[in-house]
Amino acid sequence: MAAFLSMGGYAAYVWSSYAITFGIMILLYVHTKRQGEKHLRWLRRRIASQEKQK
Amino acid sequence: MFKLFYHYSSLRNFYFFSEKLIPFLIAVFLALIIYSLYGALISAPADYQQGDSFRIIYVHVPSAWMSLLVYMAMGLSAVSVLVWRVKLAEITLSAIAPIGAIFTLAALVTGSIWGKPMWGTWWEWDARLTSELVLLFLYLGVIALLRAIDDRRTGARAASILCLIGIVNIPIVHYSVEWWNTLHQGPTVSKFDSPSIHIDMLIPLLTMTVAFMLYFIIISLYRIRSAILVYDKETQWVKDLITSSKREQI
Amino acid sequence: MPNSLEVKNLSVERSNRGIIKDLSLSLAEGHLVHLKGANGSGKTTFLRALAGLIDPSHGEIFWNEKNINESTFSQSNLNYVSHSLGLAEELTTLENLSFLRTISRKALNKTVEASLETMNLKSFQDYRVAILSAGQKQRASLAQLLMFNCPLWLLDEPFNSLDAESCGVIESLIDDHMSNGGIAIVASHQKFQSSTVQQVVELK
Amino acid sequence: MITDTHNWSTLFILVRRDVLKTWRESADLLYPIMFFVLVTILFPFALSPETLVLKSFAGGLLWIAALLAMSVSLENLFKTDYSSGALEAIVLSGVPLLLVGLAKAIANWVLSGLPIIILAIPLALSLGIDTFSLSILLLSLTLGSATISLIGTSIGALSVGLRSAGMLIIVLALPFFIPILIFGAVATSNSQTGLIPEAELYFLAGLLVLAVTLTPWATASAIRTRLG
Repeated sequence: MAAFLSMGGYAAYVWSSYAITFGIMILLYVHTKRQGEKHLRWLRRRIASQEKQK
Repeated sequence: MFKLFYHYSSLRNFYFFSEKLIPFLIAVFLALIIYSLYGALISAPADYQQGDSFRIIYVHVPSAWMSLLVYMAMGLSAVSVLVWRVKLAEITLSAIAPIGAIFTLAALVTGSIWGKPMWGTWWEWDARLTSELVLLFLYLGVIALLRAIDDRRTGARAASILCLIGIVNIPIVHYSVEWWNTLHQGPTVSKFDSPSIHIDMLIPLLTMTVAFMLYFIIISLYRIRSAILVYDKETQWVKDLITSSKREQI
Repeated sequence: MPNSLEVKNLSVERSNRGIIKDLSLSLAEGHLVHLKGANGSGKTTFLRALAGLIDPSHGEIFWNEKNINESTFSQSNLNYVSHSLGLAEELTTLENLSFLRTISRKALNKTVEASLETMNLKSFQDYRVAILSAGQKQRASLAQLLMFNCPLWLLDEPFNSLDAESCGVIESLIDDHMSNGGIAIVASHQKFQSSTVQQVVELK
Repeated sequence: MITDTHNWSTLFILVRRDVLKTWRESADLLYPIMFFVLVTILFPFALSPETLVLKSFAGGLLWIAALLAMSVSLENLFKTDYSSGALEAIVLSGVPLLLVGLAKAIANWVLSGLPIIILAIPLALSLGIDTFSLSILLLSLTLGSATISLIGTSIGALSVGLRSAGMLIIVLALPFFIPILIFGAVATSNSQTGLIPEAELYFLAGLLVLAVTLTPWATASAIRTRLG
């Protein structure tokens, strides 16, 4: 297991590359989902307020 | 009359069509990503020259390929915005630009990390890395223009024009950077094409790329769907959808 | 074939806000429309959509049964005088108007000098637009109505910053235009006299 | 469509109007020129006064200065026409927008490209460039500056009327100017070593032809989009 983790001595480079790439991708996923929910809440509030005006 | 029908139905249809597609895509994506990671980190033999550091290729090359692929996808939607005035394309273009920028950034960072063990420097003015850097600025340009224009539709159309100018520019930048690179450093095989890539090394690379493509489709579907709801906020189908379901997320 | 302007449930969005919602209108020769509405009610947006400058988000506009947003359609049938007057500040009135007249693809009518004469701006011909007063600039821009021969007139607030006498000139211009079978849509806060009956369209 | 005489005369009239307009507001004329000279002068302070050192960088320095100076002049190509509504009047006059795009690019080249090329002569000599590579520099600058004007006009039309349009134009346009900079600077530095850089000059000419055919369309649809 230790050999696997050390990546033939290049552990820092290999693991940091993977961490950064997948990290950015996960961050984008989280941001997109949160953005979706924000839009949904905004739409819900907007329709609710329109309902009230009618 | 066709245009009117085509416009109205396409956004609504696309919304409900993609709803069924997403779970399937996520399942395939997860399976592929696990398989590719296993292939990349464990089953692929270490490179006789670079040792295990070559495993960075499995994140760097798919990201680089995806950064180009996403820009091509943006070019396609740019054409359909300007020529066929497709509303869905306007939304798609603004939705996928950040995804492309993310892939370009990942390709740049992993490229320079990979360079450190090989050339001893964090940044190497290698032709492919430099073209990738210029591509990042093309993405940032499109995103900056989209942000600068308030009206969503004019913004999408202006960004489409900029994107098409960018499409024409990518091969020119690539070739001129290649020319400039060979001029100053002599014709060396680019550091990233390891001459003969062993079949066991190649399979994870391809599956990882397909996994990245699925990731791109899933994220852009999420972004497009939420943009559709905002875009058609006045229409009845959106109002019914919002009020009817207690759904927390899209 | 008499000219006709047809607006079919037009709605236009500007910076993500619905400005015009489902407006329909049909005009034939000799129709004069007085477009009224508070600020921001979409008068200018409506005129710009009719002039083919803005793409409607829903609905269509037909001039003589041809959709004006098809790319083959050229705007040579209309005279649109907007509140941004279209005159370069650095150039003189004469330079601006003769420039617009020479490059224009529209049917020509009076010469620049004659148009300025009617607008009694003859003496200000060689003044740079920058130093003209608002009323003079407005009249210089309205001179385009005389220079070109267009069936459709779209006027955005033609009367503001005009004195009573100039308003009279403009009103008579509109009357002549209506009498020889033109169509005109005038967006204005003030009332204006006109020989033909005014169809009032109120924008909310 | 462009070939019939009426269009050529319209093109000439459009260019004459733009040049006359900017000539009246002569402050705008000075900005690219002063910017070009100032940036070039900065280099000796930053690097070193010896002509030997400056000579080796001269081609690159002048090209960077020229490129930045032209980018600066892109902002007010459309700005005053857009705010005064003159651009709208031109669009509504029915003149083909391809002509307007081309005319604006030519006017920009005449007002900022030409003066920069003329000024490059004394500046290049002061940086120690010999006459042969000076001629190559001027040729490459002529081809390159025309392409920069064409692409810059499209980008300028895209961002007219936006907040901080000046900066936005430079940020958007620079990636497209990189190939021109590469071939221009390389042509000059090669010529200093005695080589005749045909390849680079052919590329610059090729880029110019590509720009002339494509960018007017981009400028035309940019104008229509921004007015909408």
